[in-house]
Amino acid sequence: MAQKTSAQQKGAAPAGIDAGLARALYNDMVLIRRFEEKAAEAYALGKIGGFLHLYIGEEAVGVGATSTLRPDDYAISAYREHGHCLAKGSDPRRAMAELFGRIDGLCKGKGGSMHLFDKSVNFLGGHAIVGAHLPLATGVAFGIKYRGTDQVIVCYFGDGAVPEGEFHESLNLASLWKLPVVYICENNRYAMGTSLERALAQTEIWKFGQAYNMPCEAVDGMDVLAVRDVVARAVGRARTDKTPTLIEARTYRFRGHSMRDPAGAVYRTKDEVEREKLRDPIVLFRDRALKAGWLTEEDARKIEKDVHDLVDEAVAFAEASPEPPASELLTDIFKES
Amino acid sequence: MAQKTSAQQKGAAPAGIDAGLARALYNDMVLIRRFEEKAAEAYALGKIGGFLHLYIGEEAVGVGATSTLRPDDYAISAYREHGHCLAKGSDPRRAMAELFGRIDGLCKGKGGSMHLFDKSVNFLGGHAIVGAHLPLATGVAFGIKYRGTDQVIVCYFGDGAVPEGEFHESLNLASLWKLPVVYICENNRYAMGTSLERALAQTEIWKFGQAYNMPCEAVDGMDVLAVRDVVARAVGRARTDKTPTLIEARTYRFRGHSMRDPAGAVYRTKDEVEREKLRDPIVLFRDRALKAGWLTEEDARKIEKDVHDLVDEAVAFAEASPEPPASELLTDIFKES
Amino acid sequence: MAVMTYREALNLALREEMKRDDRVFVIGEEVGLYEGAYKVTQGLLKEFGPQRIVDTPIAESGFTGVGIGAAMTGLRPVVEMMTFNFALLALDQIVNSAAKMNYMSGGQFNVPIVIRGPGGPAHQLAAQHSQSMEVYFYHVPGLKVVRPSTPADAKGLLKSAIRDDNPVIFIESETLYAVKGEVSEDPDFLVPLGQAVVRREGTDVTVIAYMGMMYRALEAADEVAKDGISVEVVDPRTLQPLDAATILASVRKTHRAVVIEAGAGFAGMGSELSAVITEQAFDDLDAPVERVTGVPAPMPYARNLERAKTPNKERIVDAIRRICNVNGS
Amino acid sequence: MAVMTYREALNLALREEMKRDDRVFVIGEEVGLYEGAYKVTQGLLKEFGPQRIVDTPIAESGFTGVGIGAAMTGLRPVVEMMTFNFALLALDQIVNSAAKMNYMSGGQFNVPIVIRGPGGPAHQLAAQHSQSMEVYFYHVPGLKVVRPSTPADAKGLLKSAIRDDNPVIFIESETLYAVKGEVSEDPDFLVPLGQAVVRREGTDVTVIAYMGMMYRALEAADEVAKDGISVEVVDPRTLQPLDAATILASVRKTHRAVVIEAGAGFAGMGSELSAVITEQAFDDLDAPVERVTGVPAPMPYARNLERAKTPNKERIVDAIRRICNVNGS
Ligand SMILES: Cc1ncc(C[n+]2csc(CCOP(=O)(O)OP(=O)(O)O)c2C)c(N)n1
Ligand SMILES: Cc1ncc(C[n+]2csc(CCOP(=O)(O)OP(=O)(O)O)c2C)c(N)n1
Ligand SMILES: [Mg+2]
Ligand SMILES: [Mg+2]
Repeated sequence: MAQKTSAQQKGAAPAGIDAGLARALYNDMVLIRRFEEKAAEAYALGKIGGFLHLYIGEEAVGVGATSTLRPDDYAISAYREHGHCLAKGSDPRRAMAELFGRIDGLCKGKGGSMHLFDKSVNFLGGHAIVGAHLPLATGVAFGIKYRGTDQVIVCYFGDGAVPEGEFHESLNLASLWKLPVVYICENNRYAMGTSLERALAQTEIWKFGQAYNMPCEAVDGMDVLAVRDVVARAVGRARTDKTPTLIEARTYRFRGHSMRDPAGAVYRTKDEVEREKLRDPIVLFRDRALKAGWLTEEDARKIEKDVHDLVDEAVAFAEASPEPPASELLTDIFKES
Repeated sequence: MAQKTSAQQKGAAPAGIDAGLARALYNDMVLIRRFEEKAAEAYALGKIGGFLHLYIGEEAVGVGATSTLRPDDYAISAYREHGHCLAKGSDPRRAMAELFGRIDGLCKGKGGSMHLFDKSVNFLGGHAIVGAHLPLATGVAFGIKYRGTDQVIVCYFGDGAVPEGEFHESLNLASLWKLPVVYICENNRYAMGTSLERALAQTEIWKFGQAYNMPCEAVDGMDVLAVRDVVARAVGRARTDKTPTLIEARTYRFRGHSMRDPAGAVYRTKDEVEREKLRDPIVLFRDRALKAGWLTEEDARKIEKDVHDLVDEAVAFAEASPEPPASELLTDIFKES
Repeated sequence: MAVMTYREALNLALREEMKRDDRVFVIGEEVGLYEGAYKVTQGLLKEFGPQRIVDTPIAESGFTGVGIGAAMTGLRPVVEMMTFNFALLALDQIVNSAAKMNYMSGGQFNVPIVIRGPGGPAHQLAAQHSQSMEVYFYHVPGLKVVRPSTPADAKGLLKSAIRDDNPVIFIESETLYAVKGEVSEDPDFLVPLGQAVVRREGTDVTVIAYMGMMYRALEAADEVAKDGISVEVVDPRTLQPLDAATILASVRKTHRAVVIEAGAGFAGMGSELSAVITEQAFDDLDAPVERVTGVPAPMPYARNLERAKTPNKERIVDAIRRICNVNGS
Repeated sequence: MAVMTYREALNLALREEMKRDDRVFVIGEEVGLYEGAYKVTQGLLKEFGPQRIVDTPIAESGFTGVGIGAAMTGLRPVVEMMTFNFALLALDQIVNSAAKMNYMSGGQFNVPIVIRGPGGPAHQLAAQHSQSMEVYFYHVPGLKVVRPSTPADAKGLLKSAIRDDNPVIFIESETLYAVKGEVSEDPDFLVPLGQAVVRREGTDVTVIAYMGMMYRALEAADEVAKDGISVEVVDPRTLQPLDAATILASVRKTHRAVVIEAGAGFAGMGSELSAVITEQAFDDLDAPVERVTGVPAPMPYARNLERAKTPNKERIVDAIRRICNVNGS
């Protein structure tokens, strides 16, 4: 199970890095990658419907960030959220079953790829209106402060959400009220086919934090340890003195916007994609971990094999799970008290 | 008539100031002040209904800004727009008739105080949803550029609009697309009962321009010449190279938020109000103009007297104008082609 | 029992529920220091402090989303819309986050939030500030919608709304805040959501109306009583879920129905009521359901036009007489 | 005449109108370089350049407001909503700026804008991407609302919408873009707003339906023809203004009406049609109007649930049989 080795649960000191942490980080990144490769296959076979947005290439962000969280911390994301959900500790079998629209899915098959929710690991979705979950994250942070606990919430969103008004409203409120939220912009340089330069008059996204008197910085989103460092500091500030932070993680999506835009080739060059793939966050970390001696080649292979098995099991689980019964159409519209 | 002496139509060089310009600036500020004093009286008598938001204390902003515009330039505002509308050259009689809800009003009595529109002077309203007219202004600027003319649009809004998402969306679009719009935030330190400090994490409003790579500066909004200077530069940039600007004009409203908040005393001290009234923009300019010899005491008195007469005439005109006929309820819902 | 205004009844409901449950908090523009643009939250900041009475900047989407996020994780926010017109700016949050969250999460995250404030035509507030806003909400699966017409209902329904585990849209009216009535001071007094009430019993025709229109309907009933027409007035109170049973029972008795709606009337509450009544009580009807609605125009500012825009007693009287085949006196 | 897809028909309408009138421009997310998320704007950037085919960042309220401002001052924007779900973020602009501007300015500033894009249920796009959005618009005085079911209508109505001097909400469907049909290539071919059309003539019952539901209704008509039931299918095409005359003429002939609606059905188009028909043709009706609507739930993701959510041929057949008192075969 993913939870077993999850980096999140290791809680290793941000500064230090040991074999356990390295294994966990590597495991989680490989799990996300493999999970999505298999999801893509299932999509091609028509077993998954709707939109499917892959996180492939961006794994270091979600994994590095989550590795600084406690299980009782929250995370929330947009529709490209498989990675964030798995990193937070969701059972890949139930996540895959959700993609398949089956009753054993995280949301009983009612949410789908864009709406993964998992209360058991404090993963708050899966939101498909660009920018709309930033106020939600802000509200969760408000709730934490209201209740007086020391949790934090991490909120992932794309560069495409920055031009939306809710980005601005959220950052202002969080900073004005001093709320324990870490906004992580996964800047993969494109919102569908729109490059950053065509969307923002000012493209250094982290700098928007300055407009709200909020700590802010950019980080190499292909380097899981760098992400971990930056997020750990932000989480620390949020936890101890309720200071919000804006982080711009510079990353890249190796695939198209969704499975319906497989190439993603109209708006970016093949060269660019190939060049970026040379900085695959999983390969980079594997090499570094081997070199540093945090992992042996054998460790890495073992993790890869275990993850493959786990994901195969997840697919089998999803296939075996029944469709939701017809009665589910009318349940959960309201919570009955 | 206001138009006769309107500063807008003088088109004097921003740098220089002569008697004609001084007279126009003084006339326009006094006209707005007097117009609203009489409107307040009429409101108290029940002749004006709904909400009535007075601009008293802020006249230097609208008058200074408009004095840099050409008649074919546009202006747009929120619901505290009497001053902007009059400065742009509207007939005070028709403006007053609109407040009275009469057929000879600018909008045939259908708009009211919050929705003054005057196509004949390119005044585009009068909008009562906070922040919502910023995208409209941006669109007007888009249209100017599209048509290839060298007009500009000035967009007035309050400090209360800054936390709204549309502020952010508009500034980003205007800067990204290089549109000839001058955003003028009339920072009177309160949005109804909410002071700036309780609304914004970062209270130097002009600095938001930096987040959008947009020229930006603050100006003393009680000094009509200072406003004129700053806006003239911005209008120049907009006209010649389509560069938008964000200006924060620091001003103060001497009255309550609306006639229904007459005192405005819950959220600010009497002392503060009295202190600010010492910087009455009309008094400041009158003194300065007399001292500089741009106006004689006699000139000033003459202007005051003429304006009083004009406003009395406007009230009489409004009172004499009939209510709109019942048929107006169903006209103008659609424009018939 | 005490006589109090509609405004005081709301205020009391908030106070009681905040005392009862410390997860309840109020958030919105001017709710604290200013004590509410319409003074519904008077005294609450003093009593409960700024942590629970939260003044916000003007950012409807932002602070509504904040309420929803807080509700997802265990709190019970009451979000004040200064007026409901501004809820359009937060509509995406209300529809796509609040209303759908429990469903799309497969029942994991319910959203116990109340969004309240005045709505509907008021006094010469013109086009952008006078909209009948319920029409944006009652068709949305996952939302409950309340329109309380009396002080007692204002209190009892607001308390039920706050205790409900789901998003409730609670639309008051500027024009009713000063209306007085008997209100229970019992903190356990509740009016359940989803129950209509017969405001006046009658035998010849059922008039269905809420808020200001309900009062106009009562006046019209008095008026036509002089002609010997006996009017039953039913107030739905909750528009979603709609208590069709009470409405249908009345119509089956009177065989005639007039539905009143302040809004523009196209695909509104009147349309739905007309459709439901016709479907369910077709054979009981002696005449087609009459709709009396606002004129389909934006709200004009001028006083005389404003008056003509919204149904008044006379138009309701006419409809009653028409459906009862009685010519005007 | 040529056979083309619905998508191509829209594309052709845009091209013709842009050639005809250089005040017309297209603005929205991905309309240019990407040629439209659903390729409706294919080739337009190349033909008309970036000044007239304007890619925007994700800022629906912002760019819709830009369109409205441009329209107020003489241009004729076509704003694309990538899908109409996102129009909720721009709803305040549409309702409070576009729809009311001409009225509250006393006729000085009309807003000739078209806001178009796909809406309604598609293929497993789940709760936030599958809403029947027309329900937010047709009740708003000052808006026109179009739902074109065929390629010919898509072209003819879009051209009329662009030439109209008022805001027009034009909602297409992902599920129809690939549908083919005969379309006039005459650049003067228009379908006027506000005219319904009889898609199939019949004598026993009138079924009123648009978009995908119209096709389901035609299938149902074929099916029940086997039982000897003759169905007339009327497609309103424009929901606001509604062509009640054509609908009523049909119902007065058939004496029975079934109204179909993909949306949740509470106070929707079905309710309005039911109410109008009942009011205007009460004495002609042999049975109460039947409504067939979507299930009142958010849209579930799972394929089987999604299918059960929206009316299908079978449910329409059942309703037709029920209203005609014919038991199932
Ligand atoms: C409000 C809204 N507008 C438009 C869309 C359609 N849309 C879905 S994803 C997307 C691009 C978002 O890009 P970005 O935020 O950078 O995230 P990424 O896909 O790169 O992870 C768009 C335009 C949407 N879902 N919501
Ligand atoms: C979207 C929206 N929210 C709330 C309101 C209610 N309201 C009207 S004016 C106002 C304060 C605005 O303050 P500011 O922008 O500073 O302008 P000022 O009144 O100071 O000129 C508020 C909250 C509104 N009209 N629109
Ligand atoms: Mg991106
Ligand atoms: Mg202010």
